[in-house]
Amino acid sequence: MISGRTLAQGAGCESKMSPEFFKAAAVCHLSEKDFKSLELSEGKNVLLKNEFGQVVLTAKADAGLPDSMVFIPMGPWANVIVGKETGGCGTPHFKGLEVEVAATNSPVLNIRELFSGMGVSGYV
Amino acid sequence: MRSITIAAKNAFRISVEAENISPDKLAPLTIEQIGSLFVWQGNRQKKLSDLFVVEGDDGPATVEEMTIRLVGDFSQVKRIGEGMTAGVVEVQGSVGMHAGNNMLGGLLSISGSADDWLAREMRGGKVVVMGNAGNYLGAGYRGEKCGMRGGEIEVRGSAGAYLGEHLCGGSIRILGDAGDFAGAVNQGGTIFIGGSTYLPGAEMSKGTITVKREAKVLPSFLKTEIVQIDGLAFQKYAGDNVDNGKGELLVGVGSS
Amino acid sequence: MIKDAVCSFCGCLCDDINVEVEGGMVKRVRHACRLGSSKIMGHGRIESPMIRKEGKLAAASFQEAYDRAAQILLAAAKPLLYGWASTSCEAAKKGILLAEEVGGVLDSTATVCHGPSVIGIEEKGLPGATLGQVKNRADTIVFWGCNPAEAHPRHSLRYSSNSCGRFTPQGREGRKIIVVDVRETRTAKNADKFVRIAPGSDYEVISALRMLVAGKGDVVPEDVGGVSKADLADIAATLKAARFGAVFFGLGITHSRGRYKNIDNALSLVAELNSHTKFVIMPMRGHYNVGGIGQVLAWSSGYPMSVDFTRGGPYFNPGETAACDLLARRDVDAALIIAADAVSNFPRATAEALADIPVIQIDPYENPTTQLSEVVIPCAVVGVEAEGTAYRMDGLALRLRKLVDSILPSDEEILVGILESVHKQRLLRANEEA
Amino acid sequence: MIVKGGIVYDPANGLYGEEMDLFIDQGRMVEQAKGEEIDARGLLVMPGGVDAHSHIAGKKVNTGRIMRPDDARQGTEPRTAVCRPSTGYTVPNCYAMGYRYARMGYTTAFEAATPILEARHTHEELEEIPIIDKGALTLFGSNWQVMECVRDKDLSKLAAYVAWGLRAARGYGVKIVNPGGGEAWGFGANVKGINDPVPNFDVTPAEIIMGLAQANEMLNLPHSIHLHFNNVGKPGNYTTALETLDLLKDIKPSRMRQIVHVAHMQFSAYGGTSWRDFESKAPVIADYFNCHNHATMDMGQLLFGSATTMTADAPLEYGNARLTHNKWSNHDIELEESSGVVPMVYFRKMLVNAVQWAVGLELALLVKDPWKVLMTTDHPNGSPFVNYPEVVTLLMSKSKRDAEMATLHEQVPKRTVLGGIERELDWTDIAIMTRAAPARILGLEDKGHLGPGADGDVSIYNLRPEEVDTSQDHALVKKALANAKYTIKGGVLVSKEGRILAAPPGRTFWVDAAVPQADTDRLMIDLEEKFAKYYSIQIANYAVQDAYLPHAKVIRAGLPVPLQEVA
Repeated sequence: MISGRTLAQGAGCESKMSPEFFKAAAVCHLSEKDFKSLELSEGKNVLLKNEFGQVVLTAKADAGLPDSMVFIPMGPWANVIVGKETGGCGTPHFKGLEVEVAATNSPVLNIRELFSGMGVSGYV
Repeated sequence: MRSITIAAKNAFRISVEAENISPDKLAPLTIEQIGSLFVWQGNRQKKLSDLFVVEGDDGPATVEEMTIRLVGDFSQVKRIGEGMTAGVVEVQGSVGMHAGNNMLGGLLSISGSADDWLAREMRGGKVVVMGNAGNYLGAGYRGEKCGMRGGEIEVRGSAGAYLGEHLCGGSIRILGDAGDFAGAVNQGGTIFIGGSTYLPGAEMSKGTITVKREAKVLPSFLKTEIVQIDGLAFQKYAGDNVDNGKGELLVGVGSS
Repeated sequence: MIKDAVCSFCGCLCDDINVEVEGGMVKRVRHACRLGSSKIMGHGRIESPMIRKEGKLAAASFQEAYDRAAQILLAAAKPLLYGWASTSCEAAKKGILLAEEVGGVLDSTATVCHGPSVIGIEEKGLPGATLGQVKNRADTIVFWGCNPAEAHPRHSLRYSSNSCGRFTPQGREGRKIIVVDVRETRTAKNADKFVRIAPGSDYEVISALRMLVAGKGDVVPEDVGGVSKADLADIAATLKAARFGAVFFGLGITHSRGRYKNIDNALSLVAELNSHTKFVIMPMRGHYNVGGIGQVLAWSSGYPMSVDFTRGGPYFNPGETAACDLLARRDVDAALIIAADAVSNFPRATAEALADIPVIQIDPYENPTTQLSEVVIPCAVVGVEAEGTAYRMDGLALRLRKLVDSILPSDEEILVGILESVHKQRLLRANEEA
Repeated sequence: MIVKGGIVYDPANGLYGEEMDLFIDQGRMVEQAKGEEIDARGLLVMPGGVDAHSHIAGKKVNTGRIMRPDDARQGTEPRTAVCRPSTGYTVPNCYAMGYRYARMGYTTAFEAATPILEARHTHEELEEIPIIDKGALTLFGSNWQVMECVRDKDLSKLAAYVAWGLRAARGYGVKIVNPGGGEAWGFGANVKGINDPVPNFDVTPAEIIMGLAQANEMLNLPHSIHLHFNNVGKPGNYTTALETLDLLKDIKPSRMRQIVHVAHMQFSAYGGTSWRDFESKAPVIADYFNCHNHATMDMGQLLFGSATTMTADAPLEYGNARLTHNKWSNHDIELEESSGVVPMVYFRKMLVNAVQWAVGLELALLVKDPWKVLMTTDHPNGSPFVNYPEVVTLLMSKSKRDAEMATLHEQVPKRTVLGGIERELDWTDIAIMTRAAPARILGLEDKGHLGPGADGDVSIYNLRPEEVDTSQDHALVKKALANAKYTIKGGVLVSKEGRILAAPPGRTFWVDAAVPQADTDRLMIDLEEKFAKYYSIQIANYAVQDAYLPHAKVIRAGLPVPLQEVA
């Protein structure tokens, strides 16, 4: 998995709560072959899973991607499956992560739902 | 001999910087004086006795005679044994970042694991870790040309990335694996890795790196001959040729 | 009509933006890209300061918010002051002062983008140039792990591939564009040559290129990072044949395996190319002033990011003092997040640490960080509603203009408000103790 | 404020060690005043030090910081009630610069090289340097507009551009670095001498230097051109120095000062054909200065240990980096300049370094008139400015020089004449070379002296000039100079025995030169075209806004108006 910037994600990155940002960032790009082999179609979702977490995203075919690679626009959805380890130099591994991909019927969480489990907890 | 024990009163959430905990600093002091040395926790300067219980033989003593035993959770306590020239620091458990940095002599032994930057810029003495070591073991500080210059490090477990970066001397022995870029910019030190590693010896100009199991080798290393060491076969490489380096990289052949 | 305004979106800092203002509102934006227009036109804003009461954010006055923020910072043994990439240098200066005053750690969003580039530069230095130098001279441009077509839409027209200058009158036609990436991006589609490398192989590919450029190709194996030796030799020859070459690099290389070592190696490649021709290299900075916070922090503290002021004297060590390190280790007990959305942009587990500590947010816009903040302070948008200085991706300082008025204070004013409250509360406490 | 009973060295006013009281009122020296008394009885008193050539602010200084965390950590001092934190040795943070100059008794320092395009950055940093007064010289030597005016022999347009550029940069004077070389470096080349044409521009370095020197005098600027020669740092470059100096000898100065100030002469006084037969040519250079009066120089002394080289001479830095295999930063500035930064360590046992060390001292000792030689280290190129006391003591003590010589590479006596120089400078010489002369050379009328009306900048050292034997007690002298007993800046006691007591902001000087509107109009046609076609920013966003100089002091110059200062 790699995460990175896209034009639409960039345009929405200062309005994170908007539906535009949701549309722009809660997606997962797959190679055309992978897209087919998972029997996906426009609007279908995929579940991405690794040791750090799991997230459901809208699947999108992307001719520019090689097989066995997924691309997710940088942002809160991608970050669910990024680990906290900084490898000694301060920056988490946002790219080059192993992830399992499967088609799913589960819905994509919107940004509020995504963080609903992460409310303010009991610090003093 | 003088032996003292410093026990952490609790596990620290905010890390503690305790460069005063070294034989050189403690040897000339009484137990009471030791308790009133400063340590830092975040922006709070505290007395050592606020966070730790100090017990043992009263001082003073020479640095060589000094043994400091650390018990309790020291995994968030940094800079233990910084700049020590002699004596012994024995950590019973794990230790925080920068333990033994700028160490010149003596023995630092850690029964658990060590966090990043252990023995940074070490010049002499010995460090032994029974568990694992973090990133930048025996490395230099950011932007410096030289890391460890002398002394000996042994890690029974594995080490993190950038092991011995900018190594200028001394020897490092890892029984387990090492992370990415072990021995980068090695300028004359010796590294032995019992397990595997990834892209060792990048930009090395001198020194030797031996990897017993597997290593992804850079395309700028020249494959030379197969050599036998203690009955095992190693593929020898010369490099790093990007900088016309004269380093030696040995990677085990077929051992598993 | 305001002419030649500076866009405060990305590190390009386009300064040819014309803005029509009517009745105190932006009516139309000309010359800006979609990213910049959207920002200058304005959109959903936080309207009032808020303080969390009984678990819910409730409206409060600015003074109440400053006082609560100061109280949180003063109570902390290790507060983190994070963000700074989308605000002015003037705000950064006050932020650094605040970090010194409260004994905190100040870090910028560079920590999750070009932080590794900074460490690489510490190893090798940065052979760079202003963007105009590239525009006027470059006949060969390499985009490595970056995708300006999406992240910096006007870069190519104003400064790189398609720009025209004194020695480059033909623009795109007179240039060779090479894109190195793991996927075929929009930028790659417009290149003369797209080099697809295997993920995480940047370092090896660069080492191979260094060998080939130096005429030591005999050592290089037939395949490096999924690229054939013949292909690499071809690229090396193109680089050497350039009259003026420029390498732009992005997160594709800083975020991948190898991190700062990738940059370190690329810097060496460029340095070595200068033995044959002229070559420069520069990072494609994302947020419009992520360069500026680095500059201000460097001249103020000696270090460009991740500066720990807890002991009074600055200390720097990304991997230890960077925001993600501290949060991952839960080694902070309060946070001020300004001009950044840490909760969205950090790995989930890192962001979760913010939920455990009191957070102060200063931002014009609501975002996930707002949801777990204790204090929320809305501000004017720099470059639209407030003046200030920003540094372009090539290190050039420009003055951002104020285009319309806002009833909200600027980041700088808010930080001054918090600083004053810190002084006030400290004095009060000293008096009580006396 | 009254400074009581000091032994005052104020050579500009003919005072060479006289016991007297000094009076300061409202920041200026006056005939009589009341107020706080500073006890200076029997102690060495001089005007505040003036550094006319130092790299203290701007992009390349900050680049030095960013690429050198290893340097930053060496000078860490925590913040205090008065001070912001300090870091760094060769590339200190802004605060440390102000505090460290003030501790040494210095109250003024000029940044030696700023491209117009990046002047905003320079002023951001200058403003952040506390206590001392500052200014920045503006780079013109590889500028397209300059070269085109020179090519077209349009001197009045050139003068209009210099005036416009100084105003845009809020700059103080005309700096020329490796003229033409910065442009050539745009395609990775360099110019090899003053008559080597600049590629694509049909001008030579000699023509650029002459044009700018003439424009400088047309504009009646307070400072002369400030020149970093071609071929700096190369064996055999003394001939370039002599050729260049000779070029300028017949220009008429518009004011009572030099026609050219030579930056860091040490780096341009080399003989030999390679590093192998490298040797000092300081005696030849000194001889030229002794026989001519149109040029002044600063030493650019090199000291052993750590340095960070930084200069607009970018090809030189590339050479340095390749030679020492060190990290290298380069920064080209579109249409204007190039620059580079390389960390460096100078070694006693390395023959080239040891000869360089001797060359600087030879120059200062062989030039007879101290008004022609400024004491500098070209901070941080030769050494950081905190080592000025080391340089001063070397100049004052033959025995110290001999002791140092004994530790150097054995070939040094064969390559230099330093061992045979008996001269030991006295306090008058030092007061001239560190105060009076830099102020006069820069054209700062209120600096470098203690006469009525001068700035209330006074340094008082814990030394009794009538008792101390500077020749023998050099260790004592060095210690006293490192931390002035008192430093007074603008009438405020800012430092006492190394402790900073107050850190008021300093001022920034810049020169606003008037030119005929018709020339500016002709110029603007060229500039508008350049911005439309070549610059990467708009002309409207180019000039430094006043917001960046909240403590500006403007000095008026130019054609129609007489020289006058306004606050």
